[in-house]
Amino acid sequence: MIYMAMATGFLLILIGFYGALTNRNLLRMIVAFTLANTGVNIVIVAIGYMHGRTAPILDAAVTASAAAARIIDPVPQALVLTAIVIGLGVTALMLAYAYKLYERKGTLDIAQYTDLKW
Amino acid sequence: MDALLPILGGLLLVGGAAFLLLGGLGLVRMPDLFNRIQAGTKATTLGTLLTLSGVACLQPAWGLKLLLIGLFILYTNPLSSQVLARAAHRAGTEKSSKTMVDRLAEDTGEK
Amino acid sequence: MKKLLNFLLLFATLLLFWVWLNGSLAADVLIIGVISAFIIALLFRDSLAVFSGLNPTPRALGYSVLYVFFFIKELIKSNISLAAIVLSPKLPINPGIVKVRTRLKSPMGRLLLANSITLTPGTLTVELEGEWLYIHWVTVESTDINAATARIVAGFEQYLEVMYD
Amino acid sequence: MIKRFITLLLLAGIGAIFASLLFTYVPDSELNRTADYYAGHTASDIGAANIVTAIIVTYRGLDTLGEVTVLFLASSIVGLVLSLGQKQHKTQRNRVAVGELLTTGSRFLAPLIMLLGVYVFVNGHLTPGGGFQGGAIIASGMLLLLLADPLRHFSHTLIATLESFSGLSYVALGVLGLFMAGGFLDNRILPTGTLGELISAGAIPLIYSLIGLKVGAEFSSMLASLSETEDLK
Amino acid sequence: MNILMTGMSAVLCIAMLGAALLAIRVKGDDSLPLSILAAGLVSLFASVLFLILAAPDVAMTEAAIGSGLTTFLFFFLLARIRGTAQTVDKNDGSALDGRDYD
Amino acid sequence: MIEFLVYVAAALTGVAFLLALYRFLKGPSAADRVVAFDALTIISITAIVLTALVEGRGIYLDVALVYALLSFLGVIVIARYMERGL
Repeated sequence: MIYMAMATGFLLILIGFYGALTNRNLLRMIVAFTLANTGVNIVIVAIGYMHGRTAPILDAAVTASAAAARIIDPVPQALVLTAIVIGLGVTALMLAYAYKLYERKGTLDIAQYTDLKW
Repeated sequence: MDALLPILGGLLLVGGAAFLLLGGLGLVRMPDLFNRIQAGTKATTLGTLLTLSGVACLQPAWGLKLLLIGLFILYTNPLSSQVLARAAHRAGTEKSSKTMVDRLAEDTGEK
Repeated sequence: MKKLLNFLLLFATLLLFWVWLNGSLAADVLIIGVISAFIIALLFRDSLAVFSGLNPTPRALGYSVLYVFFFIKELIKSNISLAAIVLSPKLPINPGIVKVRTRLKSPMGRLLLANSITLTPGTLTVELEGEWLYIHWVTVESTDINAATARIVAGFEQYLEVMYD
Repeated sequence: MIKRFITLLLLAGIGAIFASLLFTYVPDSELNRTADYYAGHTASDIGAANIVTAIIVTYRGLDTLGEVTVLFLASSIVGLVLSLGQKQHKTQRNRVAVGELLTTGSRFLAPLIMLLGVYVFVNGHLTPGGGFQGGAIIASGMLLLLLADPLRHFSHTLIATLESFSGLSYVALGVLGLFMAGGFLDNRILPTGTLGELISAGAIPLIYSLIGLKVGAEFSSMLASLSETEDLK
Repeated sequence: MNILMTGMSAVLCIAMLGAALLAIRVKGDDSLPLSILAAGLVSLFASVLFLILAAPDVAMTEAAIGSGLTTFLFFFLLARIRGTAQTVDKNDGSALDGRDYD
Repeated sequence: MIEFLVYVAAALTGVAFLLALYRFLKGPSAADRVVAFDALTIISITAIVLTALVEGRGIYLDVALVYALLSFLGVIVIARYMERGL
């Protein structure tokens, strides 16, 4: 299960890169970025998973004394939580810039953005 | 009684999953959008409700929260389907050739 | 006066929702629930609650219970008829959008009517406009307004009419 | 053509690295030292049942402060960039009218969604969820209001006030921890209480509620500024 | 019960890869909203996968933020770019057509 | 016995999931994909509840509640986008 999830995550990163590198539409590139972002998150969470253990939340099912033997690693989860929230901030910024570029140029095709070419 | 409840729960689970399957089948087989919405909404709503009640039979302590999820789905699922149907109709989505009457299109002056 | 009543209804609904979510009646849960429900009810004064517009008579309460049972019956019936349609190889459908009339005035009652119609045999509310409901029907039995109204709306309306005025 | 070739070559290289990572990976069977410390000490030191929350709010509290700052910057830059060069006069926006069903439904559902958000961030130390999720749910409730009435204008002053108030209180609570407990953002300025009760885990519910309000205000302002931007032709 | 979880995650992984490929490969008139929708679906499945990997906190974050708010932001931007100022012709086939934005 | 029934239920849900996914990938119109999206979300709620049942953790149910909310909002956003009301 871990290997499957991890392979999916890696493949998602590759698909995201491929999409970002081959598409010329700005919004499609941003979509591809979010895909790669999801892939990275899946890989990190899969690294934290341990076979036969359960979520790091103490309740009637997992008591505090038995915690160390029953829960999975909570650190990657905290990391990924942060990553997802920041991912939204980055996506929102990219979208705002895409809107401005479209307003200026009237197109989303990056082949038309030739200001820095000479 | 105590032995009967889990069996009932398991049967409800299977029944709910069967209705979900019917919903999926309807989604694939129905000819046009509105019929698909019908299949998608009704079957998945009842299927999920049955699944939730099955789980409630297996784990009675979760009953309250499961009931809340069920009520939420019961309220939101038809609502979103109606809004989608209205939008699709306004956008002029293709209707199946079997459609015999469309009063809404007549009244809004389309076609 | 009416505003105050609406506020209190909303507050009660929110508090009920809170206690239900938490699944406990401990003092700390209640205190935080009262505070947050009060603030949210204050912010959404013109909002609706399930009970707003509900007639406070015993008869309406009885009809609400009957309505729930009627609704569950119709839901199961609708799924069985849908299953029959989906599983038969010939797909016996005869779809169309018909127009029916409703007498209900209260917003909550109209919404519940539309939702109930969507979940009952072969019908889907497409548009609600004034007193007219436009309904997509998988197997159209009648295109006449009155006949279709009697067939689709009447069953729920007799309950909802008593519950909401 | 050559570009496509380079792309594929690059992807093949990255894919090879990923494959080697995947095939040499051996899952742990024991918790590592950090995780073991967190697992053993959270319940007694912090008093939070959700260990992820304990890490985010207390053990790694400073990181979360940074994260909230980044979000704040993102939302203000989005607002700034979108408002640059916008004509101030209100052009009439002929958007399709909202159906009655959606209006009624959203009037009913929006308060419940808000309360669900409050539930998620108040219970952050007991159940899955917390400030960020609760804030996102509150912003979704705002989105529902926006959908039901596209021309509604949220009071940006109210959102900004709420945002700065919760941000300031968050930092103030952190500084309070410096004086009354072990360090910046220490949650033990309040008694830790019994594990599993709603009012427990010291200041964690308070801090997470402030984070939730702040994040909700930030996301709402992002959505509102995107919604109020004029359409391009 | 372990087989159940493994099978469930296998189905989810396949679905995720399918939706991701759709998101970057879809061509045609109404391709942009579709690829956004497909990316939202990938996030949605990822969130169920997180739950199976015993990370409910991450699952909830991904559902509320990754799948919810990101998709909403994309659609808001798309609606701004599409331009509703032109007369809305109800009969123009599909409203999700891409004719006037790229 | 119970375990067997849970397996059967999960298998049926999986088939339903794949059918809805087929509709999503196939189309043909965008609205069809949205309907499939809605159905997939609802089926995911069942998957979450089954996961909670198998793992025996009641706290997972909160995630299902958030899902029920999101399926509704997502469909409404797309519907409003389609009818040019966003």
